[in-house]
Amino acid sequence: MIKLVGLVPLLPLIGFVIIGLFGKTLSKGIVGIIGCGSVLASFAISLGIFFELTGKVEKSVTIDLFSWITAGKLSIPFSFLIDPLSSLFLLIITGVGFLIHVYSTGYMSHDEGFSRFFAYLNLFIFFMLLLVLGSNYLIMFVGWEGVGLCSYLLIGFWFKNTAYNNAAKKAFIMNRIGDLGFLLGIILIFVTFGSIGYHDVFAQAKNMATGNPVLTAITLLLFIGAMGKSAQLPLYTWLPDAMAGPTPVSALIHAATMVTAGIYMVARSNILYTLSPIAMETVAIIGVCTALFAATIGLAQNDIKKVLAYSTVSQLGYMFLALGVGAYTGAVFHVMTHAFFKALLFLGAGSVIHAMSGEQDIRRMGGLKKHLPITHITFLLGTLAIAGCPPFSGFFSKDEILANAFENNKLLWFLGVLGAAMTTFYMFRLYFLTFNGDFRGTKEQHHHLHESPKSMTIPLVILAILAVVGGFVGIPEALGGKHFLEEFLKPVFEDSSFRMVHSLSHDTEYMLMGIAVLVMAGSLYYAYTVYVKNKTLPANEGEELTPLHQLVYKKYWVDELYENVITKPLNLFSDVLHKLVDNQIVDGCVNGIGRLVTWVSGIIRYAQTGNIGFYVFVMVIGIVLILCTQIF
Amino acid sequence: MTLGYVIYKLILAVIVFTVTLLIAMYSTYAERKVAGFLQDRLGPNRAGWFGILQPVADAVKLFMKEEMIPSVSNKTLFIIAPGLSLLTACMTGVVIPWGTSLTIFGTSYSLQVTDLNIGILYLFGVVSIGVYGIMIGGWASNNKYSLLGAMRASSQMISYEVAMGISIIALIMTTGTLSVGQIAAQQHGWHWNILVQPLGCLIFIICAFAETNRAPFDLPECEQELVGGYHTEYSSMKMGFYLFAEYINMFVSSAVISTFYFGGYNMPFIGRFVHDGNLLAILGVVFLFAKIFFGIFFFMWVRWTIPRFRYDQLMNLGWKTLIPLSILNLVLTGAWMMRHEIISVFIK
Amino acid sequence: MQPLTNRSKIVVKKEMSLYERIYLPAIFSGMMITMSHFFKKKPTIQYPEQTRPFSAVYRGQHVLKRDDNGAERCTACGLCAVACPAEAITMVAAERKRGEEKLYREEKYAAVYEINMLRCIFCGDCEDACPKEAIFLTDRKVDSEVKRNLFTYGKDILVEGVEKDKRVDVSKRQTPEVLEFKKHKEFEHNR
Amino acid sequence: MITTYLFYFLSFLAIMFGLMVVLSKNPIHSVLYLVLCFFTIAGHYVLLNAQFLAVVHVIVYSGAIMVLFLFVIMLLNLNKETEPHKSIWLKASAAVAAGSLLLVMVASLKGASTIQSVNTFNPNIGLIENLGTTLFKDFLLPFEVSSILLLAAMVGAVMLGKKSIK
Amino acid sequence: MNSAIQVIPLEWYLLLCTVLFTIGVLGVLFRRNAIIIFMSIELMLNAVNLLLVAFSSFLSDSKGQVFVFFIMAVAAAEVAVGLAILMMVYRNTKSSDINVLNKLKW
Repeated sequence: MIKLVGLVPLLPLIGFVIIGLFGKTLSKGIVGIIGCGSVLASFAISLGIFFELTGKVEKSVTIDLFSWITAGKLSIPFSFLIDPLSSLFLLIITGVGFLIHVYSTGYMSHDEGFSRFFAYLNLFIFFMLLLVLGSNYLIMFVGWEGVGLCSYLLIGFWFKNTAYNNAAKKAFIMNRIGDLGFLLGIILIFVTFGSIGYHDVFAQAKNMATGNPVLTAITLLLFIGAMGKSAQLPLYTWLPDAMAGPTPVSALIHAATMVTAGIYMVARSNILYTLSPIAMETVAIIGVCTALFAATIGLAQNDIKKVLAYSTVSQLGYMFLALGVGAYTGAVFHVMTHAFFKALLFLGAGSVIHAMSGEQDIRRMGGLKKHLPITHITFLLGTLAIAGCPPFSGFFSKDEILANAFENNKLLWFLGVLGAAMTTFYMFRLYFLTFNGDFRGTKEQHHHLHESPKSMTIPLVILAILAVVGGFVGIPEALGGKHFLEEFLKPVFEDSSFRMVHSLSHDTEYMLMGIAVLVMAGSLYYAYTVYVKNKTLPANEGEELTPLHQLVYKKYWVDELYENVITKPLNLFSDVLHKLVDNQIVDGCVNGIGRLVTWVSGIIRYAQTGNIGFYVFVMVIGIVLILCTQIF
Repeated sequence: MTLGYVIYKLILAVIVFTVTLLIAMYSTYAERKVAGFLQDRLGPNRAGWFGILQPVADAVKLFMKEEMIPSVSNKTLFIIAPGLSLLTACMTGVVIPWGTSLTIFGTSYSLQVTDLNIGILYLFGVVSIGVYGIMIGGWASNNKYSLLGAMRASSQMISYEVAMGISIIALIMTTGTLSVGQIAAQQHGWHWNILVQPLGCLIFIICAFAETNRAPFDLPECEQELVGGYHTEYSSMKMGFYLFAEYINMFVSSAVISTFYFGGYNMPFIGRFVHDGNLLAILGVVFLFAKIFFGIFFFMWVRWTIPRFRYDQLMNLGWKTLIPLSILNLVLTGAWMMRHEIISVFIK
Repeated sequence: MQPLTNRSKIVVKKEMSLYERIYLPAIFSGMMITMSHFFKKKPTIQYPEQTRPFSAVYRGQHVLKRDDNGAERCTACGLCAVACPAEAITMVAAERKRGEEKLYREEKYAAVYEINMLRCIFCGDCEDACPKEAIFLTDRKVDSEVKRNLFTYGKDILVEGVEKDKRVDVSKRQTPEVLEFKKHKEFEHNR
Repeated sequence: MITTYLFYFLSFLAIMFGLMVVLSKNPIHSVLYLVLCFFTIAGHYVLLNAQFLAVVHVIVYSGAIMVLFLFVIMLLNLNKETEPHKSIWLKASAAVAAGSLLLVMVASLKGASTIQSVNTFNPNIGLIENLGTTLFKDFLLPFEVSSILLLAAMVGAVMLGKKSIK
Repeated sequence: MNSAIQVIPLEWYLLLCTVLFTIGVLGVLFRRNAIIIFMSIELMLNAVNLLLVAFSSFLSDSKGQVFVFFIMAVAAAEVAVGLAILMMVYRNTKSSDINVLNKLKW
């Protein structure tokens, strides 16, 4: 199966080419079949690769497809690296991707851009697979940029709406800032190690001293890239705006796969990070700050997708926290469980929006329990999972992260728990406001309420099952489980393992779990009191808010800050450059030369008669003369 | 180069020429017969047994007709043109392998007048200069209908030559030779090229129709709009030359199509029953002619079934359909030949 | 407009499907149609050797009948000329002389009786108009000629011979029903 | 022997037809003479054992390029009457210029050293296998570049030939 | 039948090609009809082609013939564009006389 790895990204690419070229002439059914089928086939192959890899002793296989770039010293093969980490990501991407494809056939069925949507989705899957499969940083970068492009295309999918286009542009430009860091990091890696293949780089890095400043620089630059892609503070503002895209896109790209590329990258470069403690600390601090910061914003949002978006930012912060404290397995574990329950939540939200004919404001919902039973159950399961309720998947992964954080730094742990409490609160706030109570929308909406079609509910159910049981691959030893995932991923993080000493006693772990569950339960109860018992509703637009609430509701005015501090001075500066330097100095030189030539040629042009015969005649005479000089 | 060799080649050439003319002659008869049958009529059946002498009667009629040369025409070119047409039509027969070789008194005599190693290119070259006869004739008549017909003929032939050439290139890629004799020899048994190149064969046949100016591509001479097109002003035997050239072209086209795509003189399974070389060669000639006759019949069958194209449709078909298709065929052929290399890139 | 038959098909200009745009299947089915005609029995009749049976009411060259005694029936009343829509019939009447009773049945007869066969449309109105049962259309064909004036048939061609074997049989056109019908003078037609 | 005579014959025809191209009044005749001239040159190619090139020459020049010329001349309906004439003085000066060019070139030939390598005669270099190998091995890049040239020419011709350019 | 290079000295080919080339030049100078001038240029190209083939045969080097190949490609491209230009010129000036095309001055 591993031999067929070339097909994994190729199939979605073929799907993209077919749908992209002939999409308009094909029927929606065929487009859906091609779109889903190519991803399903990739999933099947990925599954085969996964099982073949588990059975193998050698856990890292490099497949050379062809020689790609050869210039001077630089020789970059186009090759794929199959190891536990990439095979796990393959499964997540193709598996969740397939479910979301199926979901999209239902969700987008009435959209005129149906085939375009599927072409983009397939292209996205292709680039994402390239990102995780590449055996060097350049292929990863190609995939990285490719998914950025697809993200841009899909956020601005309904391009007739200017606001959506602006959101797409924002996402694109913010990502570019991060990508610049990433690119510089790659260049620095090449300069330092003379290669950008993972194998060479890590082998050389292993022998470097801890705290090497070059490594710190590299890791920090790479982390800037990760900040952009994975929406960390301060480059997170694009992700909430990215919710402008269709909901499956939010689920696939902006929750389950693309935003975890940063985690993947850091996890992939774990050796480099392990060897630079400063970078590790930066990652951890930024991670926990993002987790808290986004969670506070999430408390006050009223748009169902915005809440989930901030929740995603927050959860990504958790993952970075995990990376920062050296719990790479925990981060990957959380990536996996998060992919399940966040995709589930987004798709559930999509189902709700579908039922509400496009309404996204939770103040207009409520009482949907009766009308959308399947969505309701699955959404509840997803909420429990993200809240960290045992034994749902989120509990295990979050617990592992928190345990590692506790081990590393008590303050980080405390902030993490605080974030978890807020997560529970806002998620249940969302759940209660949406599904409990009375319906608050208009009459037409009420009349229109219906459960979504099979193609949408089946993925929901599958994802719900995964969200429930997904955590069992990583039951910690304290609970008598065997951490399968850790075993599986061990070869990847082998070299960094000296940082990951498990010194926590089982008692401490029990205590931590207990605290987490207690906090979760308390938060849940508080949310229940506020939104179910007291039936409090979020304030409507224009109502007076408390200053703190206002601060959170307005997302700390970060967007406005960026606008005033960065964008406006930059515009001013460019204006000055344009008016002074470009118009006066550069144009002056160019125009001066032009005027000089005009003046000279004005004199010379009288030699031209315009009679072609004359020219030919002169030419022949010239040839004769030249030949004469040759002979004599 | 012995004298005997020269005589043998001369005899062969003369036989080919005679047979070509004979078949062209009887093609006129066959055309009328086929047209009649397809239209629930009987066709000519008065001159001789089943009208078998009809071509002779036609020839006599054409010879007896009054010869007219328009006073405003360019007389030299007017007279040369039909001859040129007939000449180019007859020139193609020399590279077609009519059979394997006969062994008489221990000497082997090939049934191909000459096996050029660039036979296909020779065919192509002769076909490409075939347009001069029509163009010169149309221009020399100094008649607007003739000129229009000539222009149509030339642009049509140039357009369809491209698709024809590209489809032939795909054939050359699979056969790996430019020699017509070798192509015919390669197709022994069931190895007919149509099985390898079905799309190329289709394109070639369509282009052959266009190159011979046969319906549904007979725009250069369509009777309704152009009153006969390039031969409006021609009468008597000069007119006959043009008609003859058309039928010879049809015969040669059928022969070429049979040789290129339908196995030429080969017939599957015949090697099991017949072992005598000479008999086999003669049978080969018979088979080839059977195929050719079917080809000629097919030409007629199409003519009396399918209505004529409009001129823009003709150009659209040539440039927008056949040329892309033939390029696709070329690419597919190349991809098929390189399939192992391509697959090995993705599957290690 | 109401369709005359339900076989008519309304032409719809719609986008052709891919299958239709390939054309080859359509061409192939067309070729099959012509091929099926190739093997059909040909309806051709080899004319001079074979002839088609005429219908009973075929209207060919006219004949001027004589009665059983061999006298011409025509009295040159001119009704046929009046009835003729193509104005193909002309005649000159003459009085029967004594001694000519054998030749002409009544006192008046046509001295000249000419039908221009190029004008005649073989409608048969003349035989309907004739009160004397003198003119009939027969199943004989009008021969081709090379000069126009030869198509003006005079009495020499039109009148049947006296001899038994030269008589033209018109019993098919002079059926008892027709005779019976003609007796009824109250009909406008027969007046 | 026969080759020598053929060479003389073909050379004579080539020069004669070439002159007729220049001298004939009617453009159509010019085109037809040029076609004949090209046939004689194809004959020369055959004499030089370049059969493949000879056939390609016939296909490309006689079969395509000259047909295009003929086509254009017919389309523009150019004939003897519309033919522009040059003044006799200009013609004379043209003849003198061309004559002097011939003179100078022949004079330069006189000084050139002659090639004596008949003994390395290889009748196979004109074969298609040989040419193909050279073309696709040594001249692969120029070959590909020429395809771009042809594409550019095609696009250019289509653009120029359009009825109206807006 | 011998090949030409065994019996004909190369000088004859040089001479023949020179003469053909000069005829082409003469045509360009002599005529005012743009199409005839164009044809004269084709004649010059063919003179060079013939010379290249002659050299190729005499030196037993197939590169010369490959060059002829390229010249043919260039000639085809040139004719396509050139004739299109001539058509445009004719359409605009109703003449194929090159002396009409004297707008390209000052």
